[in-house]
Amino acid sequence: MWLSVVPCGPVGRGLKDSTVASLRNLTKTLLLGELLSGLGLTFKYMWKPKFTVHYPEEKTPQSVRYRGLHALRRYPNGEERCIACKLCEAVCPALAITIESDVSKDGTRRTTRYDIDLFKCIYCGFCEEACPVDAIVETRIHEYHMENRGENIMTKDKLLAVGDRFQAMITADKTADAPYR
Amino acid sequence: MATLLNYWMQLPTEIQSLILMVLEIIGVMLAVVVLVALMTYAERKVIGFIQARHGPNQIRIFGLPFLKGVAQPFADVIKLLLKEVIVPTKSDKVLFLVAPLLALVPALSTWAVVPFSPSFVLANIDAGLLFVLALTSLGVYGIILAGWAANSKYALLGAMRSAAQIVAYEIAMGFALVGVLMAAGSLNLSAIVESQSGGVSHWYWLWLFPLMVIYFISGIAETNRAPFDVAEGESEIVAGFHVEYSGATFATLFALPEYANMILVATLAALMFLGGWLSPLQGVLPSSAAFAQPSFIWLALKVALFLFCFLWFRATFPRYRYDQIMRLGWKVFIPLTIVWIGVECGLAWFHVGPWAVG
Amino acid sequence: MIGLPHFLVLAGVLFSIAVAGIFLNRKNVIVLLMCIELMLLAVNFNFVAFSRWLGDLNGQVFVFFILTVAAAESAIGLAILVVLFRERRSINVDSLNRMRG
Amino acid sequence: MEQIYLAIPLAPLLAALLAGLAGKWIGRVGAHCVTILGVATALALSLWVFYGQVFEGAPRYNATVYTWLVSDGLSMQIGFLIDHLTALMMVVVTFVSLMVHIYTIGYMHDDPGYQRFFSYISLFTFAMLMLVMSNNFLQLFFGWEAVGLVSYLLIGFWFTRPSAIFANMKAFLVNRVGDLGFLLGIAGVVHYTGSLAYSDAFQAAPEILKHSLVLFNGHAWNAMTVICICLFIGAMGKSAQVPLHVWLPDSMEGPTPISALIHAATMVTAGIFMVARMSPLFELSPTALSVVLVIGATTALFMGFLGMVANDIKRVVAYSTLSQLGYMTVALGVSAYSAAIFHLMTHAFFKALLFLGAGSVIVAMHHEQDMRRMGGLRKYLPITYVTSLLGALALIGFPGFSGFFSKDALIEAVGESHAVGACYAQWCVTAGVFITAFYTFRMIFMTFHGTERMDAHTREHLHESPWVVTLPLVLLAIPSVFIGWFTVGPVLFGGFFDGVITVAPAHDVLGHLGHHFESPWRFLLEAFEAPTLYLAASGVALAWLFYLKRPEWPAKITARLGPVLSILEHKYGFDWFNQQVLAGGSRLLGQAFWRVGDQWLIDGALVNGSAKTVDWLAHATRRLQSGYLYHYAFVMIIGLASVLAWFLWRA
Amino acid sequence: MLTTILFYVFASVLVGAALGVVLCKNPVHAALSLVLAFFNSAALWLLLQAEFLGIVLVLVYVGAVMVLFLFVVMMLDINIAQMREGFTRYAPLGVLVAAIMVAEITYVVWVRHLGIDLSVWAPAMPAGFSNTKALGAVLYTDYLLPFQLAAVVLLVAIVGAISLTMRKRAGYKQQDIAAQVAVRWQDRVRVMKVDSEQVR
Repeated sequence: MWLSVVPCGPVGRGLKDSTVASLRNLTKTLLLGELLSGLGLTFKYMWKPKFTVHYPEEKTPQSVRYRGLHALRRYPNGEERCIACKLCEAVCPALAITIESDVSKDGTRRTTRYDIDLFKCIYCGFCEEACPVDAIVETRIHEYHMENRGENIMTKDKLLAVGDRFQAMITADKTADAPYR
Repeated sequence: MATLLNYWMQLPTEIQSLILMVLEIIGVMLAVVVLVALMTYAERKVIGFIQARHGPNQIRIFGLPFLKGVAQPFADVIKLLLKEVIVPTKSDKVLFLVAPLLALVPALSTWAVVPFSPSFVLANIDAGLLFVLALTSLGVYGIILAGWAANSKYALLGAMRSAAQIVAYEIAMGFALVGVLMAAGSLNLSAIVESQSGGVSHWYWLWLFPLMVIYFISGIAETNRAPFDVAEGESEIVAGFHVEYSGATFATLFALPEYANMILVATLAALMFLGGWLSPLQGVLPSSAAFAQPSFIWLALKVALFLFCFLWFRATFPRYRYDQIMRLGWKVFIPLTIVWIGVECGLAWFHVGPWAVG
Repeated sequence: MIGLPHFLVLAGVLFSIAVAGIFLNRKNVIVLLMCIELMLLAVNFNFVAFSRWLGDLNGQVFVFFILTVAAAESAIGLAILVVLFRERRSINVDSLNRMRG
Repeated sequence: MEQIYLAIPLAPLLAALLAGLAGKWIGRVGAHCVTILGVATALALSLWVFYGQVFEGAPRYNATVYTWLVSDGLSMQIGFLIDHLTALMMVVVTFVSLMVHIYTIGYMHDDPGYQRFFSYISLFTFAMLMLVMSNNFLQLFFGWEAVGLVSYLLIGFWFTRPSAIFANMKAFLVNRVGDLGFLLGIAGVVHYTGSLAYSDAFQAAPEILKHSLVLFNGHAWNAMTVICICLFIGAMGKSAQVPLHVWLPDSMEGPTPISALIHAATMVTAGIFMVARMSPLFELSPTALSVVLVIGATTALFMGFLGMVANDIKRVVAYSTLSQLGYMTVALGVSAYSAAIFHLMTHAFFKALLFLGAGSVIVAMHHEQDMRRMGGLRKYLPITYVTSLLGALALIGFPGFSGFFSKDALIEAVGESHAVGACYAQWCVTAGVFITAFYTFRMIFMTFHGTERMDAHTREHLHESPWVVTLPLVLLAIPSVFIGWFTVGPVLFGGFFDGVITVAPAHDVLGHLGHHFESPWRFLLEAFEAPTLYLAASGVALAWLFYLKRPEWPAKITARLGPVLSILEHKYGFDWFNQQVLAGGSRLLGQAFWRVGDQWLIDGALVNGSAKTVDWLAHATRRLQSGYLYHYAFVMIIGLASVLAWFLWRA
Repeated sequence: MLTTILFYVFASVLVGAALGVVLCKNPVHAALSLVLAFFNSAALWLLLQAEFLGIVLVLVYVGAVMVLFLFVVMMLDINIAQMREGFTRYAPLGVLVAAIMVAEITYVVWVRHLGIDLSVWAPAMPAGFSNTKALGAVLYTDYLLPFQLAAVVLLVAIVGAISLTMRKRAGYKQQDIAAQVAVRWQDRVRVMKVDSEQVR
């Protein structure tokens, strides 16, 4: 409450000290000093440059290590990198990854199912770290959305599609990051 | 066009004046409503600026590339009007629907006595100030009924808070206006403005500065604006008296009256303490100069100043606790106004200052 | 043409409605208080009407005082009512017979 | 002189106050010393005053000492009127009082209320002196009432005895009856003369005569007669005349000294004194005088009869007192005021002597008062016997004794009178002589002669009373025997009361007698020619015969005369009448008033009735007071509508 | 003409509102009806050129007293059904009394005339007549003492109402704002110099 008759300071202090302090306090209160300084501050900030980033138009820079939407990579020959070792499934702290595997037509071990539940995923990046073949990665993509129930499950096809689509970006990012790993 | 004019001329003069009056009223009301819309925009904008943001800046009028965001309030209005009005099951349905209107009507009808310029006022009645006071005191019904009719604890508590706050600050407000009344010697708002003519130093803000401050702060409290917006109090009572309202009822209950009242308070403050439509350059420039003439523009500028203060305060100060609000109203403002009226009496007695009394 | 009798009869009707209201709402103190207010309003009506017709402002002065006193009365009445409700958890007039002789 | 006159009543008053209020402080000796001193002072001063009045011819003194208040022109004062009558009365009163005081030392020796008693008798002396010395009716009335009060206190001195309480109540109540008449008389005097002073009243007496009062069924009475009879009713109360005599025998419940003082020598004489003092009024009303005469004669004879059958020694003396008072009243009735006063004086001495003698006997007999248990006390109480015998002789009018002169003169005066009822009175008083002689000597013989009928224990302790008892007996015996010789001439026939007592010439029986009076000797010798002496002698003889010679005869006679004796033993039924008819009637009336007036009307109707009415109203109102707010509102509204309707209806 | 119409409009609403006060089951509705009645009365008083009183009626009654009523009505948990007991039982009596009063008043007004010419509209006020000013002139001269007494009455009512309803609740904490404002950091904070610990 800004307007109050200010009593003297606590007992035990010197008279002069407390009196002067009280008077100063009183004037400050009566002249609404603190309120006015507060107003002044806000008024000042009104003319300060805005910090706002016009997001859709402007975007803040991203790190190459940004962990966004998941993707499954392929070798340059088009072969899936994932060997269904299930290390990522094991390491996932949110239990977001579900893998089923089988022997493929060519006799190699391949996944028949690779699902990531985006609602569970906490984007920690452990899967990426765990993967011996750099199959599962997290891209810098973060502007995605779902419109229907079930769309939150990233199936193997969807993941591979993401990997295919942003192959260039992923390769560049990993290359850029490689020296620091 | 000519036939229309001809037809108009054939009407009896009473009907003519009646139609004109209705048109004037509709005009003023429309202006107020539009102003309210703009006010919401301004609020968001100013607060945004103070918070180093931009505020609404996307919706354009008909997609025109300039004035981005100006159409935002209109978009909001359209959105609100189109939304479903939900009436709670156990509520008093009639009152629930009538309450927003009860809040709106006094907020708009008060404008009848507000003079916008020396020549334009809807009803230049003698007891204008009393009329204003009477009608502002009616605004509480909308809130209190809204709170009660919703049959919700939060709404009722919010309504009670709001009503008590309004009733409390009305007294301080009335006392502040008594000071003005004493200074001007009239209850007529035009006369009050006229009595301030003669330059900035003749306006009452100088001599009645404490009263102006109190009036304005009371006005903020009256309109349940921050920092006196405990009636809404999201953190405790969700949203106060309008928690159950939605859509059009929300718009009419909450947005319209509140902002209309804000504008009204600002207008009255401008009329009573800042000389209304009088020019601040009246004594400085020769009286024939264009800038020294009384004009609606001056009034608009002054109102804008006060309105800006509303927003500014909202952006600056944190919310009061309820008991502190009551304490401020009853124990600080009312005694202060009485003291200042006493001071004014003393000054008037010794003929110091521009007083009509004494 | 509206004359004095119109106002007087209106006031009389108002008064009578209030009287009937006291009979009808005998249990509800709040409504009783409201009926009393209504009665006072009717009386004030007469004062104002007569004041107007006789060109004598004293009638209006009386109304002024009646308003004052009635406001005070309802304030006190409601205060009592609140206290009463706190005590009894009811405003039923039937439970207010402690003054019974 | 005024200081002396003032000192005479104030000395006993002071003594009484000292003894009464500071009794514990000054002790027994102090109490009797101070009171005796006070009374002795009064006696000495009285004697001096008497001397001055009688022998030096001092002028009659009549002055106001103090004005109490003046109300509407009526001045109420205290003043003294000193003349021969007053002086004589003062001497008699103070002398007898002094004797009684001295006697009391011995008589009340072991009584716990010693100081109180002295205080009372001293106070009584004061009251009596105020009565006799007053010069106005107010002071007279004060003295009158004070005497009554003290007698009340003294009769009830032994207030633990129910009989004493009964007796003092009786005395008080009977005196109230008389006092009412007295007060009415005074009121009448004040009404007609406008003054309380004797002098004014006596001067205005002829004026009173002109007025008449309509009383009792339209019969017009002369105002003077009414006043006089009213005053005489007062005298009847105080002087115990029939029918207001009943208190006196009962008052013997008091200690014997006060019987002597009050009921023999002084208080009962107040009535006689008062009538004598009022002689200017009474002389104007022959009717009143006749009433006095008849009443006095009746008292004189019929109270004597009662003395014949009484067995209580004090009662015998008391009845003789009544009888003698009757004699005095008869004298008043025949306007022989001097004779009345003369007899009053002699009677005061010998009756006090007899009472004190009786008291001495009672003390000796250990407060045994029944003569049937006495007898032969002569040899145990020689002084008492001799003095009592002298008193008895004086009482029966033995020639040469004081009583002889006064009574004989009185009887002769009655004989001379021509007043209405004088014949009856003469018969009564003449017969009374025989009766008096009989019962007096019956008492003497039964007490001092004959067989000793007391029990052995009492007999062993029989001895003569101490000197303080015997001294007053001796001192009283002297005037009892001799005073008649010296005073009969001057007092009765020597114009002693000229200017004091007014006697109308027509009534002046004493003046008539005075013509024949030459000397006391002559008077004495003449007595032997009159029948009275022989009647007295025969009475003595009869007493001797019945109670010494043939003690068995009275019983036989008693058996024969059953009904007569019954009447006498019941004292003519006065007590019965008073108790049953008057008191009973009063009680009935009172009961009626109590039941109807008090209980029904006042308590029931007015007090409780009003309360009940309020209660009823409150109950009725309570129903209105339901406590329900709306009921009140309803009532208000309906009332409003009704009032409005009423206004409309009326206007 | 306009006056007549206005009169009848306002009067009928007024009577309806009054009936609403009396007949409404819910006290809140009754109170609102009363507000309406007051409002219409104020309008009718304006019609009678008693502007000041009309506005004061709204200001005082509608703005304050009735809010108070509503407050109380809303805050108290009123058993409406219980309150309505005996309504029909007393209805005939109430109607009877009301009818009698109406009859009496009408009789007085229409038949007895009160010595006023009833057929005409009230005398016109002089031009420039300010009801407020005139009332003020009377109020502050002739009725100064009653006016002040009325003020005292109001004050007493305020004090009375507060003292009636005020109650001390156990455990109710209040802050002393003056003390809070008066607090300085020096009073609360002690700056201490603490030597740094030496490692042995």
